[in-house]
Amino acid sequence: MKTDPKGVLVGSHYLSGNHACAEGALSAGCRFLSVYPIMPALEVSERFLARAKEVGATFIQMEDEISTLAAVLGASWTGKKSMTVTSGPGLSLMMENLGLGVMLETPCVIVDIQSVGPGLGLPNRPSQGDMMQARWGSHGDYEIIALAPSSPQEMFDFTIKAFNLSEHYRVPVAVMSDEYVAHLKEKVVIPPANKIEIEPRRYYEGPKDSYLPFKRDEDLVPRMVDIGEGYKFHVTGLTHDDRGYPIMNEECQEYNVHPLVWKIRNYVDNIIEVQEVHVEDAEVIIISYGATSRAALKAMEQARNSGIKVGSLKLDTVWPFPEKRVAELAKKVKAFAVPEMNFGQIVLEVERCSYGNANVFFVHHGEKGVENTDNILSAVKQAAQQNSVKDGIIECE
Amino acid sequence: MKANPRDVLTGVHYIDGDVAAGYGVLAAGCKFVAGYPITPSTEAAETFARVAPKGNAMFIQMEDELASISAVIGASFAGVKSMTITSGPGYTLMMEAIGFGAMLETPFVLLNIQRGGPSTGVPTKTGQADMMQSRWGSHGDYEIIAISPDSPQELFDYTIKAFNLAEMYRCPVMIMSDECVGHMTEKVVIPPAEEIELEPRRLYNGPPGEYLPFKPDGDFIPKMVKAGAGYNLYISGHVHDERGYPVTNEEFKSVYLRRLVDKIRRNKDKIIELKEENTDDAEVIVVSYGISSRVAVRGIEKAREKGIKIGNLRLVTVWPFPDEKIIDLAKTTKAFVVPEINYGQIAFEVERCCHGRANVVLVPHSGAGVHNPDDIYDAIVFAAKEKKKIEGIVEYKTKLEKLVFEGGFKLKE
Amino acid sequence: METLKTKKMKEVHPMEDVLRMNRIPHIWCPGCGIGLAVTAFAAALEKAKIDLNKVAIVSGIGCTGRVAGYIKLDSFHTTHGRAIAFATGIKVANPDLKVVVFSGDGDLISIGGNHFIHAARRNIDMLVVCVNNFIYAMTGGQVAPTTPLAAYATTCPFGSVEPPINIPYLADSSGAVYVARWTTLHIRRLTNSFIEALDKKGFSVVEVISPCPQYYSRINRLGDGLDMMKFYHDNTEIRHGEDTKNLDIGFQGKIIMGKFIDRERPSYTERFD
Amino acid sequence: MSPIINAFAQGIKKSGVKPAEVCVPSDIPFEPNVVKQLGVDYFHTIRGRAIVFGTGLKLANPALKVVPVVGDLMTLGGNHFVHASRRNMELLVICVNSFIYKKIGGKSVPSTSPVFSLYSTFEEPFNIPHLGNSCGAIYTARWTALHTDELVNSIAEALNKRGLSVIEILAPGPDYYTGINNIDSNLVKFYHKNSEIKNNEDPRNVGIMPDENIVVGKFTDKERPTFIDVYNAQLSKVIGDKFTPYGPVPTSRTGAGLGTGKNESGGKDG
Repeated sequence: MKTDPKGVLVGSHYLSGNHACAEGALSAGCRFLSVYPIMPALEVSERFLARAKEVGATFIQMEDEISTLAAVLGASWTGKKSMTVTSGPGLSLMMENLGLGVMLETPCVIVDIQSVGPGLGLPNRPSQGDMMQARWGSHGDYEIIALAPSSPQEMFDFTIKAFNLSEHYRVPVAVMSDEYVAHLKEKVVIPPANKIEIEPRRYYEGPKDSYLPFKRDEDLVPRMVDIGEGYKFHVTGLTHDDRGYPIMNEECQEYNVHPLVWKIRNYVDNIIEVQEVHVEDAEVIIISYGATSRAALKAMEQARNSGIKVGSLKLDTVWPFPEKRVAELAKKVKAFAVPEMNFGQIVLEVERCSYGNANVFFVHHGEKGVENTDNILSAVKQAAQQNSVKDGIIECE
Repeated sequence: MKANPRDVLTGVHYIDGDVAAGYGVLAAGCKFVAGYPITPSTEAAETFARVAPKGNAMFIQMEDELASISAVIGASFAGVKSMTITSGPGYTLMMEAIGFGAMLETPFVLLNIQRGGPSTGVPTKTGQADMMQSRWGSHGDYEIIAISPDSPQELFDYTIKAFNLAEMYRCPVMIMSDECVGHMTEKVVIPPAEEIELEPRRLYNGPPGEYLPFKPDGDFIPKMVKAGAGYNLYISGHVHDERGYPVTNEEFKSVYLRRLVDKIRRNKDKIIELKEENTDDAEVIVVSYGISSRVAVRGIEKAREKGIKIGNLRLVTVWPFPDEKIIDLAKTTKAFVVPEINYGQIAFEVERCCHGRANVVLVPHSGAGVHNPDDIYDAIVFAAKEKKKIEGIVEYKTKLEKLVFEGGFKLKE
Repeated sequence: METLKTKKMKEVHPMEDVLRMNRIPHIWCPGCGIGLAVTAFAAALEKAKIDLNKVAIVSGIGCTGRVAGYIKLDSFHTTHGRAIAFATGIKVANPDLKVVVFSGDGDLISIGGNHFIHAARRNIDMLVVCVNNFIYAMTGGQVAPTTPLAAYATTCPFGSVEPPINIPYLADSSGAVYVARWTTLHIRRLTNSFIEALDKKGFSVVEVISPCPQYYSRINRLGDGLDMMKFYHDNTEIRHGEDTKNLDIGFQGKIIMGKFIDRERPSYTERFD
Repeated sequence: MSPIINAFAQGIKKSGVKPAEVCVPSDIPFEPNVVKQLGVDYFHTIRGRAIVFGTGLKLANPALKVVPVVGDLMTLGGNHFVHASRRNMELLVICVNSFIYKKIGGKSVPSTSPVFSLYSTFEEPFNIPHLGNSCGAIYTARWTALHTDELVNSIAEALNKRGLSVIEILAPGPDYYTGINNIDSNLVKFYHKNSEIKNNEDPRNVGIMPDENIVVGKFTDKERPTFIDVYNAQLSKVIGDKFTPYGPVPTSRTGAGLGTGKNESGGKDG
């Protein structure tokens, strides 16, 4: 399905990541934004609000982040594509309703502009400290999808992609950006509406009496209807059966929750997208995502110029984690270097998936500027010289 | 420091885990508990509310979990040991403040009686699916300590230990119990007060002018003072320097933040407590925690009867994760069997530390119940027989899964 | 004389159109008042001239939180305290819908208190039904922000030490346009209040005082559901238009009921346009 | 120094309270040197939780004077305000209100380009004294940041009240986290000019309306037992002599104790 041209600001623009994100949302057909103001995600809502009237979108500023996501879930059930934007502290508050979104299998998009945490941290500095939180932050077992854009153009593209994935798999999708990309201004090309493919909502089309809100299709995703169409359905955050009625026993828990995990885990190949450069002959591969990939690619070039065979694996999709690809590459290379703007999160996943076949070097990135390549370069050099595989992650100072 | 006899209900009791935890809180010298009702943890709060006046302690039921945990952090800075009690959804609401507590290096304890999730899930039945959340649930980078007791007696003992760890390392300590242990009634022996060792707060005694609230001692941990004692404290949830003043300089950011993770990572050996049995020459090792470790015993015994060399590693401390221990064991054993009441959380950690040397078999469970010990036994047998190395976690298909998803099953209400 | 012929009749529940009969029996204890509140609400839905396809009902967690599951509308059982926030999303995203929030005192006023006061301030067009049974019943009888002073509950084993909140006063001071209070004994008046409030544009609050024989009454030795009904009969007084600051409820004290507020304010969606 | 901080410092001095006993949990960043000058203990908490952080401080050590200074009282922390007022927790809540009103006294406010006006334009703000009063606060007042003397008096007076006091300070600024440090001087002058003092006015009439002047003044000043008072009274009634009262015994027990009709009804009448 092609998108509604009303929200598409066709052309070539010079936009910040945040503004590109708002444009991406509008282009994807998002018509409901609920926010609570927080640095450094403000500009997304400003842009969205400025364009809301002409596009016919709705905007609300709620009293806190708990209610913003609750409102987004409510709005999504009315048939509107819905989104919220926040940063670390807000994401922490959203975790409860993220769980509800997973349980009600409600399509929605959460954009997290990561800044330094924990606590109040540093609201105006970039970080990648919420990556594990996006996957594990709510109680109970579930799977979600998380994308990590590395440029304003990707902020635009990935926001659209996030909406598509969330409609297809009926799961909240997180766009894990960071303060650097959010405030970075670059050229963003917005294609015409007929070039933007969007995933329509998976509506139920059968007799009203036989609608079961959690009856799963072949691919384990149930179908939706809108509020107000006369289906009179019931949904609950409690463990439920196909009718959406709560049943409190372990059989139902298995029946309800296991497919929530399967509907993502069984389709990882369709979901995951990575960008690979020079991996064929690489001795060392830099695995990166988000803003860090910008430095990673530069470091790769520099290393290649000095004769080290370095490749790059950029994770567009961070969750679900590309386990298979990393495991395959681990057998071919000496080492992975993982630069992150945190004290080691995704690097743990890389360690897990390399099965002792390659060394894993962790690079604490970003202190000397996000686009600075010194740390990565020295890690890569160290990695290329290391011939035996060591236990555990090797942290580069 | 010994416990105050006034706070210790010495004797032999026949009580459930929640009540034992409530008694443990009092015995640990905790003077402030803020909570909010949530099944299945409420009994612990109720117990403490009943005994609090005895220890001249305060229990307050706040308006929500966000309030409870913030009040607990506040109380800790006022100089008393404090804790909160909750379960899944409440725990999730506390996430922002847990990161804040870690940032401020606040000693406090959090008891999470886990239940079936996600979202509202199954409030009255058990689960172990908040384990990764306890480590990663708040934004930003931090480290916490998590303990997983498996009996009412341990809920009493480890509640006291949790307070000791919190005071020693100045960080949030989570007691990650579950509904089964919380509602299990067993004999609990409470020793006399003089046998209960408590860690006093690390107080600064020098002159106010020289006090730096975040200047670490040799072991990475700074000393505290009580609020209102004339130290003119400046405590900020922002990234801060030794004085507590906000830092905006990128260079210093990691210097001050790194200590938050390093103080736990570098003291790992002192923190971690494991219970090991026959792991030296085992071909298969069961790695478990909390209620699952008790269920596993049956499967382990059965396997042993069948002549399988089976080891048992029980994680009393789940976080920080005993990386080195698993790395060592992976070198000598064929496989790990990890039973947990979720679809794989700690199993990922075990897989990570195996470095491809041993297979990892996950015995999952949906929650709302515990494993069938036969599943664990079957998984052990499978792991013992399997000769090749398998990449990735082998998810064992449990009897429950087969029942629900294979052939004409109808849900009963 | 003609003999009476037995006619074969199909048993039909009179409220089958608005209740999910396949979920009955409900979970509430004998003597609980929530069922009565639901009956009154179901009657109001049938009597009010509204398109039932266009009504959504949202509940939070707790005994009253289960109401959404029994009413045959588009119904949502959400997280604890977030019913109003969820409903705000529905209403703002699709203003054509009528949204009802049906939940308990702990859910709406304690953990959800912030959403309550803010939705009232914004005057989001919705009907909030707050069933007040003075206690957290689902979790086994803990003190609620409505528990009268000195009444017992499990987390205040020595009697409640917190003055209770006056829900109509809070709603009034936050900007609600319609505020009423009834007990579950006053079904006819309650039903009429529901009909009126469903018709009202803006944030409307109907507080329903309900007995909880299993916890509140048992812990405080107040007898069973019927005893509480007798108590309501003897100790209530209707005072329409009473100043909301006079509506505190003491332990086994007099309950003043009626419609207290009925005013006009522009609603959020009107302001937004 | 910001006029609010200045008034706070003078208020503490005037009240006779030792600054060292004052704890200020706040979601507004204070400059370190400001805290030094004030001589108080300062806690920069997460957004909206200053009041509950303060509740913890107060209950753990009832001897402290706890003054939560909140910037976003009416958003994230609204519920905590409601319930702290209900409990009559002994706190002085200073609410720095940086809401930008569109119109005051029938006149449009001078144009500003603050970040948050964007959102505020179509929402109606809270009447904070009324909300506080309705939930049981024992002292409510509102001043603009330029009502210096009145503000100092209010702070001094409220610091010696036993119970929840709230002082709303109108301090329009670019956003509500830095509002206290960064007041828009044109705007605050406009607010000050278009305000009138009406002490003891019924709080329900002091909502800030587009066509009326801003009403400032002290609106509520009553007595009601605090949370700890009621706790001690109730528990000694039930437990008897074995009960050790919690916290230091207050020197002047005004209205503490149970059994009067007023207490049972929450004693909320202004």
